[in-house]
Amino acid sequence: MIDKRADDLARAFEGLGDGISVMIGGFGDAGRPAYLLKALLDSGIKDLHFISNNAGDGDTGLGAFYHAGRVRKLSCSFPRGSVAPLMEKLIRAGEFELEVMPQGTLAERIRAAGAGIPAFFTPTSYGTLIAEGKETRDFDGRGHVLETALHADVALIHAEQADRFGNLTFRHLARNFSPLMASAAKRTIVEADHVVELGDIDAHNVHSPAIFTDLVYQCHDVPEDSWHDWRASA
Amino acid sequence: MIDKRADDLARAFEGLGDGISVMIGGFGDAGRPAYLLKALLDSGIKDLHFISNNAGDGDTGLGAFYHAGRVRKLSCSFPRGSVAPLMEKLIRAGEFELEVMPQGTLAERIRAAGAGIPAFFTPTSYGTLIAEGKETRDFDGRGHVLETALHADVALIHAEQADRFGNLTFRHLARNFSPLMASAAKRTIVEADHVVELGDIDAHNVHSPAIFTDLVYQCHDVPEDSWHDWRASA
Amino acid sequence: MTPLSRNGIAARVALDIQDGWHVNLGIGMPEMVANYLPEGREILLHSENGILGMGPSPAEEDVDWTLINAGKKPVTALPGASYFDHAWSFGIIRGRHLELCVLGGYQVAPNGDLANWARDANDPLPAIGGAMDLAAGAQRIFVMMTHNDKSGAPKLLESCSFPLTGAGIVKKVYTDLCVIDVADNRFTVTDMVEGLTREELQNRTGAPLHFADQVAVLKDPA
Amino acid sequence: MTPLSRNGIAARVALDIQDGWHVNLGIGMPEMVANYLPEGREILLHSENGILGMGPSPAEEDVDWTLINAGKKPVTALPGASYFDHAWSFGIIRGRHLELCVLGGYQVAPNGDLANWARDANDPLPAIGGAMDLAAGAQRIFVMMTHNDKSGAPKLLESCSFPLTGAGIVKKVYTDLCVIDVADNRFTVTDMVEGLTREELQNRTGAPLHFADQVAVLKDPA
Repeated sequence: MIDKRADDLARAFEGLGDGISVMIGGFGDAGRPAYLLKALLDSGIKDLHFISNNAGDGDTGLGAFYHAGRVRKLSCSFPRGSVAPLMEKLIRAGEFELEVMPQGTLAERIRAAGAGIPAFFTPTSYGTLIAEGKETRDFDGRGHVLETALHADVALIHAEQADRFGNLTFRHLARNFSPLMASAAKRTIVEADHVVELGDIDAHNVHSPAIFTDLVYQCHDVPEDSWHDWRASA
Repeated sequence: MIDKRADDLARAFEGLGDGISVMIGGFGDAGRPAYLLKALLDSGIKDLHFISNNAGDGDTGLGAFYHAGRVRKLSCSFPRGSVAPLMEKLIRAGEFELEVMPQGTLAERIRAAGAGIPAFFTPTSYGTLIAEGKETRDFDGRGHVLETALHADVALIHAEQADRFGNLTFRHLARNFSPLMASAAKRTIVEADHVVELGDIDAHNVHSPAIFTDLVYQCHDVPEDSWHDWRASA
Repeated sequence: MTPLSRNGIAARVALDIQDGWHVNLGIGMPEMVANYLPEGREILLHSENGILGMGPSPAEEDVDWTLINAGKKPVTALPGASYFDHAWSFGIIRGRHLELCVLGGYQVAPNGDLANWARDANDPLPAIGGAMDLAAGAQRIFVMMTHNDKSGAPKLLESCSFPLTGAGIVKKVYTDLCVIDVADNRFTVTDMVEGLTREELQNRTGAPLHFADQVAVLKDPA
Repeated sequence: MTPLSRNGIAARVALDIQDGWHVNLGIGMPEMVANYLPEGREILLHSENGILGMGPSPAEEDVDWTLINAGKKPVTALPGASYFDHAWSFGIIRGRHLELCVLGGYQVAPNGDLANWARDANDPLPAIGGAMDLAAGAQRIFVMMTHNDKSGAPKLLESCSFPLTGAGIVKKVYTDLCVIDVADNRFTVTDMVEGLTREELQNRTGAPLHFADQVAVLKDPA
């Protein structure tokens, strides 16, 4: 029997240690897996390599990890938000590495990892600073840059619905990077607003098919205050 | 106002002439755009380059075009079916060119065309006859083959539902290549079982977004006999 | 001489958006263009976070934080909208399906180069977002910006000194002072605000200006 | 000595499919494996034309020609099935998400090479379909075929003479006579039908056979 539903958050990161790469679904707050991020924070795992479009804000969610000194590297497209000054300080101290790339390149590199494509050419960033040192090639007279697949050890995903096989739907624009990340990580952990019965999600309208999902948790709100536990443990 | 709905089939191929490349959605009969294929046959356009997973069967649908001597080239993954002997005869007579590639490579080349990716590496076909003469490269110790985007002048698509913007849904596995082809052709022509009102298709469950669609026709059955008109015109 | 307000620039850009176009409005000032889309034209707005057919801001009680634009502001979905993942969304961008993208700009050069993501090649926190994909992928790039920066320095220059977003991609520039066609390696002014002389405009610009045979009066169309 | 029927081979293959696996069954004989999936195991069948969670053939009155398998035969969708386009479907294949693919075979060699798409490099109508993607992408490839071709010639050979589908990818071979592990550049027999001697089996095979310490009796499990 295939039953990916789980209760015990300890299972989520079982067998994983410091230094893992973690993809985090979401664009801004839409599709941000706050419940699982809190579980990751509580797990104590450090030296994390985050792969996330946005850097995070404040000292909750993603932001808490910078404050707690738990992130070694961030791969993203848009390192803005209120964590920026702290990130800058960490970079200058040599304690943090930032890899910034165009958003479409980030998405396509993740999609490529899930789809078994090790590398592709894209016109994006050709002729810019971002392309420096990269292999380039002309197609139809236009310059293109070679980019490689971006894999991860773990993906944390927030879904609207999930069934026991791990089929997912997303609300409005909470979809964004999530199906791509689900396909690109060795272990895909899902929090869902609604854990539903098999067949409740119409086969036509599954947004991320079961095969990419490893674990499904019922999502719960994370009290604002609880993010600050890192202060005690830091 | 955006209204892609059309009645007059003459509009479908307006301004297009002999030698065009035509992507044809469908896998077997699932998602095969019979109504538009008949319109293409009636248009008299010849020297066609078909891009279709399957070669076709019998002397209706795709098959009619071989009998009528209207296809110059077929790019596909699976040239079997009852048209095979005729295709073989045409190939030996030098009147027909066949390009066969792995099904996933066909799909990914079409997807790449729609997504602005001019070329990508795939592990599929490495070390086989199909890879001969192609650029190869190792990634993580595995051989890969460079494949390029496959564009077309026209895509013919069968949808279950279409609205006036051109948003599409597909029934069961009639989806297959269709959204990819819709994105990869200069002109995407759709036949739909149901032409519906704007908003009837939930934004969450659009299978092919409006931006790829150019024309929407209400689909009608094609009488079996009518395929044989080519005999008169040939 | 009265420069256009930001709303005025937005309204002027909107006039040049044709019926039936699929358009991405960049983060910041370009977002305002959505408020001025001309009556009678049906224009589908795309946002890189996965929507085609984006509508105006919702009433406060209807805000849903899973329905936001690329600038993370709440929006709505029009009838006929569609949602898709980031692979499709950037496939739409990179695959040249959008007729237009309107971007903000730090610097534009007559060869069509645009700089809009970093003011310093050594910026420790360079924020690219979707701009480079839009620059490389949209069929046309319109840039919307103030003619001069806060210190009065020109943003239209012989060549960009800031890191490029894209090379040779800008088709038109809309500022608070004028509208400029970018083609054939030169800036050609097509619209100017009233009470501004060509010499004054040239003085506030860091590259030679050419002028169309007919230069229209640029005023707030709203 | 009674060779296994095709159904018998299918049933034997099915025994080796683990609970929870996502499996693609190739066109032809492998499709029959679906009829023998062991009770108590939940196995999700994938078909390259865009489904995960494929069910058995429908009753005749329920046939829907938009719901077919890769062999174009009518199928059903189980509760919990999902449909997707060909880019996702082959992403699942090429991205190594399937635990298993069962393919038919023309020839298999001890190095794991498989030929199953053309009997002649100059075949004017070579039919590849999804086989090369499956060969390159699935985590494991099991091959299911008769031990000898219609003329009695062996299909297990020192090296494949037909054009390859994939190089070094076969993990197990199931024939009407035996089950073979393919590893370390050799064939190791793990199961044999009753009444067949090792010498007879070797005589019907075009490459040296090794034998497991315990060779199980191969019989129709159905």
